[in-house]
Amino acid sequence: MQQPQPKPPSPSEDKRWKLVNATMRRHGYAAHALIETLHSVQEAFGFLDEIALRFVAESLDVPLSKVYGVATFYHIFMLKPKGRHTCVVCTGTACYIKGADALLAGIHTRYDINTGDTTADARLSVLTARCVGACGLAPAVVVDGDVFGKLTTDSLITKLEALD
Amino acid sequence: MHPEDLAEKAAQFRAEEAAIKREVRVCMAASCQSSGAQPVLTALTEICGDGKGMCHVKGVGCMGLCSAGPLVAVADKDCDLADSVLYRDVTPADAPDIMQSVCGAPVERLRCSTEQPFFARQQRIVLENCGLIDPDSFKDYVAVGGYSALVKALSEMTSTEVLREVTTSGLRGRGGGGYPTGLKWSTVAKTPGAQKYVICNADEGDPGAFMDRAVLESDPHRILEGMMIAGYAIGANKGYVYVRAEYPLAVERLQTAIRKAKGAGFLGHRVADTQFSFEVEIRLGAGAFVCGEETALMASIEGLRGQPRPRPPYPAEAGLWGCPTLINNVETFANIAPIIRNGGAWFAGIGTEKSKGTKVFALAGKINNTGLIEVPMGTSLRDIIEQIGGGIPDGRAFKAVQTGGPSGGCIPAAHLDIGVDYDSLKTLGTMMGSGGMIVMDDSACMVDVARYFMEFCMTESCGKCIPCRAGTQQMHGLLDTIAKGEGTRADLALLAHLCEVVQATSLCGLGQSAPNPVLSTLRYFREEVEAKLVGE
Amino acid sequence: MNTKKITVATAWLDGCSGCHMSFLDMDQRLVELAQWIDIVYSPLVDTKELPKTVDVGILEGSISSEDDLKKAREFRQHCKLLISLGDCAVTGNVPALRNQFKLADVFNRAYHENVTLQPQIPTCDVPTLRVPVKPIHGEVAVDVFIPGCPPPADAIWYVLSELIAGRMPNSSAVTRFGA
Amino acid sequence: MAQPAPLSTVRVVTLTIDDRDFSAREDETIIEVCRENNIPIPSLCHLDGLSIWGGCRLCMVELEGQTRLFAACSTRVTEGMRIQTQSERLRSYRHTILELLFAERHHVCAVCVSNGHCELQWLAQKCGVDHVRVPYRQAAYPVDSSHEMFRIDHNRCILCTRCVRVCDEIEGAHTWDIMGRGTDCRVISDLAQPWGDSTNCTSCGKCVQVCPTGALVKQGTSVGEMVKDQHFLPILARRRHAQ
Repeated sequence: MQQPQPKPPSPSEDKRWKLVNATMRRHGYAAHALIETLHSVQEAFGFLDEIALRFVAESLDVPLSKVYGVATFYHIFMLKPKGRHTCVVCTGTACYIKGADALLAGIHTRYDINTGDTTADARLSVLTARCVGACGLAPAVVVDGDVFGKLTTDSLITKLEALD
Repeated sequence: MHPEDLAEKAAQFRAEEAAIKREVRVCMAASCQSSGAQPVLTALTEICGDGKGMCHVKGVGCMGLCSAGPLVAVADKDCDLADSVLYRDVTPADAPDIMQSVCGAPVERLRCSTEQPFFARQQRIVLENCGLIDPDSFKDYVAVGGYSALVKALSEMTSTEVLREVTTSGLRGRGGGGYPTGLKWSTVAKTPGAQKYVICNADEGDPGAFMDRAVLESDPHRILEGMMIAGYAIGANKGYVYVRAEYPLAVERLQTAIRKAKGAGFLGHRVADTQFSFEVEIRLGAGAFVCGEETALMASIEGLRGQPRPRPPYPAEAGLWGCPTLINNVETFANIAPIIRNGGAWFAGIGTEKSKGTKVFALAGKINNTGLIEVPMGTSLRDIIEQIGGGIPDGRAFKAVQTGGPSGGCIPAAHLDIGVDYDSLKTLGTMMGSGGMIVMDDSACMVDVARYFMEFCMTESCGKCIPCRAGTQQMHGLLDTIAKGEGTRADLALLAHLCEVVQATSLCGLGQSAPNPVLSTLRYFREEVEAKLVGE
Repeated sequence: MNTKKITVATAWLDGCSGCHMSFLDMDQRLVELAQWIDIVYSPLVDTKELPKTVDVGILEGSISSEDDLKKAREFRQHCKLLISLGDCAVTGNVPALRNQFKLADVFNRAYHENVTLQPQIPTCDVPTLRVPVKPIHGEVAVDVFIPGCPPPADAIWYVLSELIAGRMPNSSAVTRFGA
Repeated sequence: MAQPAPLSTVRVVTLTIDDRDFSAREDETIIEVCRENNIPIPSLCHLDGLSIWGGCRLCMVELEGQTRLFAACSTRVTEGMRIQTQSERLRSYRHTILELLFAERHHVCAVCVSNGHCELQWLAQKCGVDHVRVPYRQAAYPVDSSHEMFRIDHNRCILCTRCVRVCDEIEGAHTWDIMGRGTDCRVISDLAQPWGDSTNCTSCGKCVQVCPTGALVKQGTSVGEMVKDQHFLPILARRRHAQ
């Protein structure tokens, strides 16, 4: 009879690890809880760093390469920290037809960053999403979790400038 | 529990609110929320106060006409949307006038006619509770007859009888493929296995589609009810709802629904005091379109990379963790409760010969009334676009409507009179898909649209099989060359050949259908494509 | 039997001339070949101009510079049938390895880092390099491909004999990429 | 994925392949039956002893009465099945798939240590691929020589995942996996770190031997010198499953 793998200690005193541990415990530290666990790491810390990936791999007894393979397969998982604000431009069909490209171009002109990038002052990250489901409001953008619709390049930039 | 007990319960819930005569319903679905529904709800609630016990303000699910949000409906209790006074583009400043109108004359300047074709031409089965009930309220759901189908199935029907009703209904999978639901259920039911699973596919990934989100946000209990009936029919006691992480509101409401259904004894151990037990867990997607494919979705639930595997074996035989598994999409499950309640024959009386019932569509793009509609199968595209959709804005001409998302194609004006069902769309070279309809006006460049969809498929390809991984990339490159006006006739021929190879040899539906937008563009807009070639 | 000999033109673009060496490796068969073909333009002979019409054109090397492109187009225009000879012509091969780098870096490595005496980038009388390096058929239509690095003399012999006999050769029967 | 367990009562079925009659056990896949009978079916991901992957799509065959094609590696034989393995259509598709592979990364055969011993190169010749019609992608990939015995050249990788499967299923180390998605996919060890730094690689070299191309090779080999030896695989696989 094999002994179950002893669970590793949390990487640091940070209280947020408790949330991660709770998720893993809820799933009985089963390997299939990998995606759920990565979700909870990202929710707690904002992104997945090497420490977190190693901790999750060891806790769930999943090979490192498998954890990395899963983390890079799903676009929601970020391996780099995001800026203080995030702006997700929807590139779904309706938004595309109504000019999502122009919004991205506008952001590029103003901040000199492309999709997936963060400004040098770590103030703003720009991402794209495959349809946020607000097609009725196309083109739509999600700024720090709030959806804004029927935007023009100017109204979007004004909104982004107003962030602290 | 017997149906009478539940009916009594429903009556009791209604009695608790018997004094309330009038309701102010604020649409709190994602689209209206993004237009500022929350402050409207707050303002209305503040003014209403206790409403002297006769009137209350509540947040409800999607009313459909997203382009006019935030929407507020004022109605007698238990009246549906068509009989209410509907207000559009409401702001918190309008709150006093609206509250005034509850017992008086309507506020004309905010009025949105419910007699317009957008509302009048719809037939709501899946969306029957959307915009009427509070999605977070278990009582609301039961008061309108919720869970009566489940109780009826558990107490009065054998699993075979449930299977028979679903088969009789003629319901076909609403996720896009159109596979007969009754047949799918029967196959899983027949497959031996101590452990079986029910999965609800809520990984609505088609860009331009938001039907499933609206149902989850507006009427989450209905999905649970449908899944449980399925579980009873096939002999499963565990279900998963696989939801996109991009739909936080849907996830939240589903979680609330699960918690409340459990609390009321309608989910979990011994559902509604019967021998049947059923657990539901939510699994979050993580931004991978390919996970809408059944086998990829199951891999994702198992915590793996969402890569499809060859079929057979089909999920019905060896699905989640190798167990027989039933996968249906949100809208399919949403149709189950009405079918059990009213009988399969009733459902089979709606729609066309081979496509029964209604279909929910998400109208978007260059069309006046963007939003969510539900119409009987067989309704003509012209009706949907010109009547219900209100036509094309800015006086421009209609050019094409794209259905079926990245797996579908564009339909030109010449075919607008066709009745929409699974088979008619297939003959036009596109497909039903999950129900997204993107309307394009004469300013759209069809090569550009084809390139857009190919770019989508290319970035969403999981990378497992070569034709999809490398083929979509090459097709995208060729479309790009053609769109830039640098393509040759040889490039076009190569593109057509790649379409054929990728379609025939790809491992899963994503790759197999990736060429569809190109093929339909070549079929209906070939001249436009050829005009872009070098030396033409 | 045709009394008129088949005219053949050859050129090497961005290649190492190995394919032409392989051509010469046909040894005594060249004498036999001379009964059927006339080489009217080639680095192997002394003609300076490509005749107006040629039956068969053979190109070695990839298209890496403007001169290569010009020559390839010229061949396509003048030759009834065009053959890509060798991996550089067929796939880009070694010359195309530079596609992985920026042109400036390639120059730097070649004319600065690896040079000890008076490093300088030549600018006079050298053709402009193109990005990316392409196989011949990336720019002009090609009729017959003979892969190999270099293709064996037997393969060249086979292809030419088939063409002389009026048949379309299947080079995969005798050679492959990297052969 | 584990090998399908042998059925308790395995029946024998009769079928035709390219209009010739054969009999086979019903738990066999089409490719197994073809290989036993020396009917050539191209495949770059299938390997006897490893789990079914179904990624290269080169083994697609036609089944009578079916419009769609089936992958021979993942389709079991059934009674009365009529299989065509060499139609004009299949030949054309295989040809194109191979071209897509050659265009995807840098398979410069002339300077490859596996030149002359490469399954991709061999198949290209067999299928008559003497040039590639689609444009080369021109994306640069890294070469990792950090391992003391072996080297991985991602430019020559076709993502068949034989290395991933042999490492997981036979060696049990699961050092390898795939990261990313689509054409950005790449074989990785651990957290996409240098192979030489991997903490769980046992340096057994099985991945090198099963690699069909020159992507995984021994250090110190020169052009054409890397010859792969896969005879160990069916033996190890049998013993693993007997355990």
